[in-house]
Order: sequence, then structure tokens, then C-alpha cells
Amino acid sequence: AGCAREQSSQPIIGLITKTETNPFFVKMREGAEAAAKARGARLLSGAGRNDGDNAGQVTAMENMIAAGARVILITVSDAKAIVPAIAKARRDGILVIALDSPTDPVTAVDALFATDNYRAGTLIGQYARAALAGKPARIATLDLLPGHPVGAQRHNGFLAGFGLAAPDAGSTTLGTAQEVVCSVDTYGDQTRGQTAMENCLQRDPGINVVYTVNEPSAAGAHKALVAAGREKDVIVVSVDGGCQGVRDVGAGHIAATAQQYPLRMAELGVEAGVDFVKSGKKPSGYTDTGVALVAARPVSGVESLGVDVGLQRCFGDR
Amino acid sequence: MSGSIVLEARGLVKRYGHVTALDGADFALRAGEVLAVVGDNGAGKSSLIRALSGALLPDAGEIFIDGRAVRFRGPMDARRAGIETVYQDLAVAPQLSIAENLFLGREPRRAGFAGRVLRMIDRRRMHAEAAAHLRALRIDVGATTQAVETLSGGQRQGVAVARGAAFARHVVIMDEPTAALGVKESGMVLDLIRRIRERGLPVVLISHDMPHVFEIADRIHIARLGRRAAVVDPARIGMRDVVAVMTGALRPEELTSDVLA
Amino acid sequence: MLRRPLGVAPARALSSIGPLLALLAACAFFAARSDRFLTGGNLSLVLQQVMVVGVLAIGQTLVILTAGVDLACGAIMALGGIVMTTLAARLGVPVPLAIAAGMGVTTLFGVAHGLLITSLRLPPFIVTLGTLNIAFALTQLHSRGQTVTGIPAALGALGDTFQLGGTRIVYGAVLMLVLYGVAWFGLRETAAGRHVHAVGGAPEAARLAGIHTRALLIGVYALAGLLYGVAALLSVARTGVGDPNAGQTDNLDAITAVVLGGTSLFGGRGSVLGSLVGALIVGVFRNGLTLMGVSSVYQILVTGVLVILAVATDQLTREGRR
Amino acid sequence: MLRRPLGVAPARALSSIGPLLALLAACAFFAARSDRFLTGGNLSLVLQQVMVVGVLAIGQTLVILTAGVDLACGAIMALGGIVMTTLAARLGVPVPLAIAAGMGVTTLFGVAHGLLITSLRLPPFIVTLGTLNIAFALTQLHSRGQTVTGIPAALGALGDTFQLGGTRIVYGAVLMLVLYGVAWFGLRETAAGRHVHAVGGAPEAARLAGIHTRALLIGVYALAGLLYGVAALLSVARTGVGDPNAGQTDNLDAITAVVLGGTSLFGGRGSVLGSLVGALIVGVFRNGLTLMGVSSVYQILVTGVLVILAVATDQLTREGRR
Ligand SMILES: Nc1ncnc2c1ncn2[C@@H]1O[C@H](COP(=O)(O)OP(=O)(O)OP(=O)(O)O)[C@@H](O)[C@H]1O
Ligand SMILES: Nc1ncnc2c1ncn2[C@@H]1O[C@H](COP(=O)(O)OP(=O)(O)OP(=O)(O)O)[C@@H](O)[C@H]1O
Ligand SMILES: [Mg+2]
Ligand SMILES: [Mg+2]
Repeated sequence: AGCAREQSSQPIIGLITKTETNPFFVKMREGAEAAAKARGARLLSGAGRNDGDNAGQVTAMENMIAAGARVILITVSDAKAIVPAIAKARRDGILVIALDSPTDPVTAVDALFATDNYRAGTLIGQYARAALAGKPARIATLDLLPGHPVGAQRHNGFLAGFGLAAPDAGSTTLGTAQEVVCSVDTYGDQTRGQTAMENCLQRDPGINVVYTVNEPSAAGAHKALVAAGREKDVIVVSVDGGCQGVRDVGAGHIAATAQQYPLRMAELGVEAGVDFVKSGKKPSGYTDTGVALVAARPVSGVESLGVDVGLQRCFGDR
Repeated sequence: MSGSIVLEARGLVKRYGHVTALDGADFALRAGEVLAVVGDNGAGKSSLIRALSGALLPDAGEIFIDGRAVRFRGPMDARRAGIETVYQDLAVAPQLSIAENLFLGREPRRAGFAGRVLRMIDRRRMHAEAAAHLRALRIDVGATTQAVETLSGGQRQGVAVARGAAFARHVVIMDEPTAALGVKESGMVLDLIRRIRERGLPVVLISHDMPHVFEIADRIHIARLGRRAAVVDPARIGMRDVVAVMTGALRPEELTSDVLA
Repeated sequence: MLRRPLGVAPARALSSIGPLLALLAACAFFAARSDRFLTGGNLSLVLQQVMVVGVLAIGQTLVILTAGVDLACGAIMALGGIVMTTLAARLGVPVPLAIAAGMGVTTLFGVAHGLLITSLRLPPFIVTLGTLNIAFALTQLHSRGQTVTGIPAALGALGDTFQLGGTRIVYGAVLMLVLYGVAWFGLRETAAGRHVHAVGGAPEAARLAGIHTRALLIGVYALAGLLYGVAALLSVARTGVGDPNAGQTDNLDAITAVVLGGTSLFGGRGSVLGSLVGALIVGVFRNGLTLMGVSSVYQILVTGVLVILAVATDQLTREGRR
Repeated sequence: MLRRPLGVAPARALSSIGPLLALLAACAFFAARSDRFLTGGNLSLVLQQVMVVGVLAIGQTLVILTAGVDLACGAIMALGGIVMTTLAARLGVPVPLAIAAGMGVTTLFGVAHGLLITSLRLPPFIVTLGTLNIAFALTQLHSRGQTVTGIPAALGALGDTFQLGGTRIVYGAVLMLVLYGVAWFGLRETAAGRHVHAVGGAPEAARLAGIHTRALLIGVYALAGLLYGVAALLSVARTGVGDPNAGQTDNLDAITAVVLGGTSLFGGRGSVLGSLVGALIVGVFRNGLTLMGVSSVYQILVTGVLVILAVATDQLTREGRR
């Protein structure tokens, strides 16, 4: 639009991600920008300053509405904390769509286009259990950060998929089990993932399954396993399905990852938003944008995509 | 007593915003003399000597050493010209040792590879020389490895004075060196000044202590309102008149010419 | 000896007008780029967005005036908010009691800061670096990492609005402005306020002048803690929940606001109204850049440049006036 | 007049032995709680885990000795790492050139710090608060938020290991120890090193003694920047990638290490070897608590208490000796 002065006819859509520093969200923004351009809409994008920064997301939302946005697409950092702010926006006639992760309650937004993170966890849990082939499990979990719903859903889904007792999808408390011998928060960061894995191996050298909350932390874990000479006999599973992560699956660094589709979420969100501005039609309910297991070596009883298919569908630098 | 003029300044001006610290000050120091500089608080004494020692850049005016015009861009330039200064606020680094303070900015380096390549300080020599300097000036502060912050006010003053006296080749300037000292220590500093004069070095002494000034000075420079009001001969003028000029009770023109020096 | 004309002394509300000029320039710039900027609704929004950092910055100003610094203000605020909301929403404690408990906790942190800093003579930077971690961990433990929802309406009352000439204004913003007024008055017109400046600028001199520096410092940190409690209440009111991840960026944001407002980190020099201006500068930039469609990475970049530029300009204009 | 026995002066490598005792006590505690703690492999691991913060802490020590502080060290390191890895992996620049470019960028940040602090006389806290944001934003923009993978082996060479008495030790850890040795020597035995102490403790005295304080300060910040570049190289070697989110906790961790090591934030006093001890204390606690199975939130709590406790103990033992 050259100069930033807004034209009143053009639909304005706001996209708020958790951070701007994660390839997942970078990709989501790019997808939304492309979709907005294709449909003649203008996209404003914003983010919290770090994962969990609810106040930053509230501020971004308010400012976008002040800038004329009639539609807000948001990947919420804090499923509960954002709800009052969303309620206020919706009272003022704004369409709010949650992308990637649900609000709590889910009905706080008009519609949800998301991956089921609990299901993503369940898939990799099932895979790890099958791949372990009956050996006694000694599990390390490299988690996100305290109290984060996505981190909890993946973690608990993993435990459930592995056949262990676990809290349900609504809980933000990390489940524990006897088989889980080491749990460390990594903030999804590669360096911290590496340090965490190193220390976990010191605590229990017999660890044979590693759940990681995302692929950067899995990459860190792999590096620690290589240093300990354990990369061949430990099963690392992860979530996200970014291109780098899928390549790591291909290279055997990660046994399996649960792939999500941020581009699809963003496109669906922008489409629905433009429709709303043009025709007043509101989307509703939950649209599962899908999650699929990507594994280099399929195991029986768990459906999975191969690495090539995963690479075709991945986000990030191909 | 009319030695040649060693250090001279003409028309020095220094302004701090609305405050004029130096308002066209003149200054002359003769070879081998002790020149006392007196004046009320704020008369510009410290500013004058800071200009002479390169610690401040005057807005206008000229400085001459042995008749040659010089421009000091920093304290190092004055030091190189052989002018050493003991500042009113001492200017010691409290956490460094006594020896390190004496040699701050001119640390002796070790010989050979250690000095030239590794740039190591020759600690042994530094401490030995520091101890020798202090002994020569009869300043008793204990081991030269002590941090200066552990010394009493008087001992710190001793370190600062010793630094000035030890390295001067041309002029020693002292801004109120006895202000913080006891009777015995003050007497020692006065002795020190005499000993420096005996070595042939001229000394500029700023002091509010009139008896001291009259005891030791060869000439007295009276500063007032950022200028030199007069230079007088302590042998021919009374303390009372000097104070009167300082405070403005007596105009300099009213002094008889025989007391001027 | 009095050679300095007294042009310096007239009742100056700000320690310098540089920050105010920067704020006005920013407003003019954004008004020219977006016709939505200068609407009453938008300006009220900015006020509302800065109210939490604004109140934190009052406490931070007090601390910085004493030549201290508080790295933990946001973390302590988050703890206060979680205490208030868990008591009120999970345990059914009456709202006034819950608020008092939350503010009590934040004030206790302030007192602890004061005691550690004065009795053990620890640097404020270290003490608050420690309590930053402690308050964060306690917040997570106390909330079990969960956002506290379902808070009673009375606890969020400061988030309600009233109409003023067609613009909706939130009560919390008014409270912030009132607190700034009180702090300004107290620092300027009371003996204790002048002593805060004295202790910051020349602690030894203040001590020798008979000021009970220890009691004064403990008082300052305690008062700052109390203000973080007020900020906690505002934060709860603004978001409508108890958020265990609140305040993480506010620690540095509050310091940034104070410094942008012209208060010296070396203590003794500055004005609390400057901190309000500083908080508003940050808020206006965030709002204005979003209105212009600038993404948040660039906003961070701009904030960085802004901090340096604003303080540099302030410094240069001060020197010019000397 | 010699009223003080001379127990103070012997060649003291640390400014106090408090931190060292704390480190040993921590090691004894963890050794008693976990028999894996005192193995060569585990200790080598701790060394490797602290090498990045350890090198950052050398630069930070230099800065803090001059009475400054650098809030941006981790952010600048992250930028350096991204520059190195994008050049080498994405653009195919030869490794030595890529390393030089990365270190050049971090050194430039240091020079900019020095210039802003000396020429405009801005407080280091503010300047580095600004560059913290700037470096972070530049890192994200330059990397487009993506981790840089596929880096040439040569760029990660410092992450390789060698055997020493059955324990594998990473080259980077050795480099860190060497750098500590050099810094210790330089600060203690060279004139420039003593001048750093003098400038920090008594800047005016240093200037009057003819030290070019401006050049010295710019040199210190530039050297610190160069060290952040070395830390960037170590971080890349350790993780094997260019991580745009690296270093975010290192900003405060490096300061924590320096302060735990007994260096005064007021400048002039301290020892760089203390910072190594400080970094090891943090690393040992993180490792030991994980070995004991203590959860992350409690680790944060312990760190907070530890920071205050360590500095308080140090302060009390110093006073006891006075
Ligand atoms: N850095 C400065 N900034 C502003 N004003 C200054 C500065 N230094 C000196 N002045 C002013 O310049 C004037 C002269 O000061 P100076 O220190 O030279 O006086 P003095 O004769 O040494 O006084 P005293 O006997 O009290 O030491 C004073 O009015 C002082 O306020
Ligand atoms: N804070 C301190 N730390 C260490 N030693 C100190 C401290 N203060 C004083 N001392 C020591 O105590 C002794 C007495 O010092 P004090 O300052 O009381 O002497 P004083 O009588 O005031 O001397 P002066 O006339 O030189 O000021 C000195 O040897 C000094 O080194
Ligand atoms: Mg003076
Ligand atoms: Mg005394």
C-alpha cells in the first residue's frame, strides 16, 4: 500500500503470533501475507515479546483494532489469560479466530483452525512405544516452560500415547510416571535442550526414549546423545514437522515427529476473515488442520508419512 | 632573587556556563622559588593550576615554559614537560596499591621479552623505587603493597605529595597539600617543599594557611575573582594586608610598590 | 561568589523538557501517518496500555533516585497478582482481603530489598537480580503454572470505564495519573521527598546531615513494593485474569521509562513526571507503529534506537545549557 | 604509622576466597547427594556447559571493572553467531572469513558502546539496554527466525573433544581456560590492566595521572565485543547450528557470574578468575540439581537465593576481615 494510510474499502486483518522468532510463526505470517495479498486484504502482524507474553498480545490486538482491523487471527500464548480481551473485542463486533492452539474455553473465539497438540503428542507416544519393542522404558522429557498449555498437551499426549497414565487435554500440569526419569524445561531452545539432555544422561545413563517439545530442542538432545555415544540406541521423538525437523528425521537424528500445517491455518484464517468483511459470514467451530506422523522407519500399527512426503508439506526453509 | 621565568601564563580564561572561573589570569614562576598562591574560596586558584598542569583546557590565554609557548592537550603533556601536580582532591586510585599510585601512568616495564612483548610491569623495581622515594621524603606509610584505601587521610596526602615530588623535573605544583594534615605531617610537607627547592625545582604552593605561606614562600601570588590581583614579597608585607587584598578590602593599587615582588 | 544566575531553579516539573518534546514529536509524526492516531479512543487506549508499566515506573523512579535499581519489579508484580487472584477466585477470600494480601506480599519484597541493601550493604542490582528469580519461581509454584480465571468482578473494577466527552476512559488510568500527582508532590514538597534526592545524590553527606538513611531507604523500597502491588491490581483488572507470566518484559520496560524520562541512574537527579512521559513514549511508539503496520521485530529495533537516541539528546541538551 | 599487619597483599588471584569456598561447598554437597557428580565425565560436561557464559563473563568483567555493565552481551553474541553461520552455511563464505565477519560485528558493537559511553557520556546501562534490543532484532531479521544448519565442520571445530586421562574434554573449554589465564595476566601484570582498575575506581584520578581514559574505555568495550565474538564461535561449536534464540538468558547470567565471583559493580575491585568461579557455581548448581531430579522451577528459586546468599556471605566475610 506504499504509504501506510489505510484505505477504508480494503479489509484489514490482524495476525498475532506468540513470538516472531520461531520459524513456525514466521512461516505462518508469510502464508497469511500471501493469502491476504491474493485476496486484496491488508495484513497487520504482531506478536508478544516472548512465549507466554499475554499482555503483549492484548496490546497488539487493541492496537490492530484501533488501526481498523475487523478480523483478528491469533495463536494464543496463554489460553485462559487472553479470553477476557477476546471477549471484549468480540463484543465490539470483531471476528476473532484462534490459529494453532485453542483458547480455554474453546468457545471464547468464533472459530479455531488448529492442530490438536494432544493428538500430536499421542502419535509420537504410540510410535515410541512401538519402536521400543517391549524393552523397559526410561524416558526423558524435554519440555517447554512452566504452565504452557501447548507444552502440557504435547507432553501429556505423549504419555497417553505411550500407554502411561496422563492428565487429559485440558490440563496444563505435566503428567509424571515412574518411567519418566528426567524432566527439564528447555523453552523450546536448542542450547537449553542440549544442556538438559546432557544433564539427564548424567542422571540416568540408561535413558532410551526422549520426548522433546519441538525440533530445535530435539536437535540439541541429539547433539548431547552423539557426545555420549548414545545416538544409535535412543529414540528421540518430537513435534512440529518443520523442514529442518523432517530432514533430521531423514538423517536419523529424530525417530519421528508429528507434523503440523501452519501455512494451511493461516490461509484458512485469512480466507474466512476476508469472507466475513465482505459478506458478514462468520466461520464457527473447530477445523482440524491436521497432524501427521513423519517417520523414516515406519512401525507396525502406527500410520506414518515418509520423509519425502513430509518434506513436501513442511514449513520453513526447504 | 630574580631567577629566570620558568613557567608563565598570560590572560587565561575559563568559563563554566555562567561561571567564570578564570577571567584573564596572569601567572609567572621563577626558577628555584617557592611561589605561594592565595585567595578566597572560588578565586580560581585550582582552576589556574589545573590549566597549568593540563587538566583543563583554557578558553583563551597562553602558557609558556622557559619562554616557549606550549599547548597542553591533557595532563600527560604537562607531565612530559616535567610539571608534576598534587591535586586538591588528591586524585589517587583508592583500590590500587601505594606503589601503583606513585607510578600510575608511567609504570616501569620489565626488561626483554617479558616487558617488550608481554608488556609486564616490573613490580619489584616499582616497589623498590616507591619505597626509596617515600623514604627520601620521610613519608611513613608502611608497605608499598597496601591499597591506598586503607590509609588515613594524612597518609593518602603523603602518597600524593610523594608522587609529585618524585617525578618532577621542572616544576612541582601543590594544591592545598597540608589541608588534611596534622601539625607534624604539615611540618613534614613544608620540609619536603624546602627539600624540593634545594634540589633546584620551583614549587607552586596553594594554601589558605597564612603562617605556612609566610614561613616558606619566596613570593605570594594573590588571586581574586579569577585574576591575579598582585604578587607580593612576604618579607616586606604583613599577613593582614595580604588578607585585605584577597578579600577586596584593599585594592591592589593601594599597595606601596616596595611590597610588590 | 554568587556568580550563577538562578535560571535553573524555577518550579520545574520535569528535570528537563527533552523527553516531553520527544513525546510530542512522536505524536505529531504518528498523527501525520495515520488519521486514527489522534482520536480520543486511541489516546485513551495508549493510556490504558501504559498504566501497568506507568505505576511500576513510579516505584522504580523512587528506587533509582536513591541510586538504586530494581530488576524485579515486574516479577514481584506478577506474584502479587497471582496471590490476589488465587485467594479471591480459588479460595473465596473476600476481595479487599485478597487485595491486601497481594499488596502485602509485594510490600514485603520491598522491605526485604531495603533490609538487604542497607543492612548487608549489597548492591541493589544483585539483590533484585536474586529476587527476580525468586519472585518468578514463587509465582509459578503458587499458581502451579496455571492462569487464574473466574475472578470476582470487584477485583477487576479498575478495568471498568467511564465516559468523558464521548471517550471511554478506564478507571485504572485515572488512578495512575493520581499516583503520579501524589508522588510528584511528595518528592517535591515534603522533607522526606527532598531527603530521597539527597540520599541518592550524596549518601554520605545525607547521613552526616542527620538523615536516617537506612530507614529512608527501607521506606523507599517498601513504598516501591506497595506500588508494584497497585500495578498488580491494575494488571489483573486490565487482563481480567491472574497471569503467572505477566510482567516479564516490564522489569526492563519500567527502567526504560524512568530513564527515557530523564532520571539519572546515578541517583539524586530526575523527576517522577518524566517517568510518566517515558512510559507514554514507549506506549505511543508501540501503538503508532502498529497503526502504521510495522511488525514487532522492527518495533523492537526502533525501541532500541529510541532509548539511546532519547537519552543522548537529553544529555546533549543538558550540556548545551551549561 | 604502620598500624596494619600486611596480610592483605600477597599475590591474591581472587579478590576474595568466598566464591571459591561456595563452589567447593556446592561440589561437596552434590557429591554427597549423587555419586555421578564427581566423575570426570560429569565435571568435563559442566565445564563445557559454562564455556559460553564463561567467555562472555570475561568481557563482562572488563566492563564491570570500569564501573560499567553490559546488558547486551548475550544478544550481541547471538548476532555474531548468526552472522558467522549464515555466511558460512548459506552463502558459502570461507570459514575463517565468516568467523572474522562475525567477530567483526560483535567488536563493532563494543566500539559503538565505547563511543556512546565516552563521547556522549551515556550510562552503560542505557546504552546496552538499547543495543540489547537492536542486536536481538537484527539477529531475528538476519536469520528470518530460522535456525541455521549445515554449517561446515571447521566452524564447529572447537566443539570437538580430546582424551585426557580417560575423560573427553572439549577444545572450547580449554580455549575458555586459556582466555581466563590471559585476561588474568593482562589485568594483573600489565600497565593497561592496572589502568582498567584505576579508571573504574577513580576515573578522575586516572585521567589526571595522564591515562587516556577515553581510549582505554573504548578499548575495553571493543575487547569485550571481541570476546563476545569468541563466545559466539563457542556457542556455534557447542550446538552445531546458528541459533537465533541463543544467548537470551546469557545477558543476565554473565553478570551473575561476575558478581558471584566477587567483582564489585561499582568498579575497580575484583578479579577475572572470580568470574570463572562464578560461572562454575551457576553451572554446578544447574547440573547438580538436575542430577538430583529437582525441577526447573525450583532451580530458578535456588539460583535466586544463591545469588543473594553468595554476595551477602562475601560481603560479610570481607567486613569481618576489616
Ligand atoms: N567543573 C566545574 N564546573 C562548574 N564550575 C566550576 C567547575 N570548577 C570550578 N568551577 C567554578 O569556578 C570557580 C573557581 O573555582 P576554583 O576551584 O578554581 O576555586 P579555588 O580558588 O580553587 O577555591 P578553593 O579555595 O575553595 O579551592 C568557582 O566559582 C567554581 O564554582
Ligand atoms: N575504612 C577504613 N578501612 C581500613 N582502615 C581504615 C579505615 N578508616 C581508617 N582506617 C585506618 O585507621 C587508622 C586511623 O584512621 P583515621 O582516618 O581515623 O585517622 P585520623 O586521625 O583521622 O587521621 P588524619 O588526620 O590523617 O585524617 C589509619 O591507620 C587508617 O589506615
Ligand atoms: Mg581549590
Ligand atoms: Mg581523618
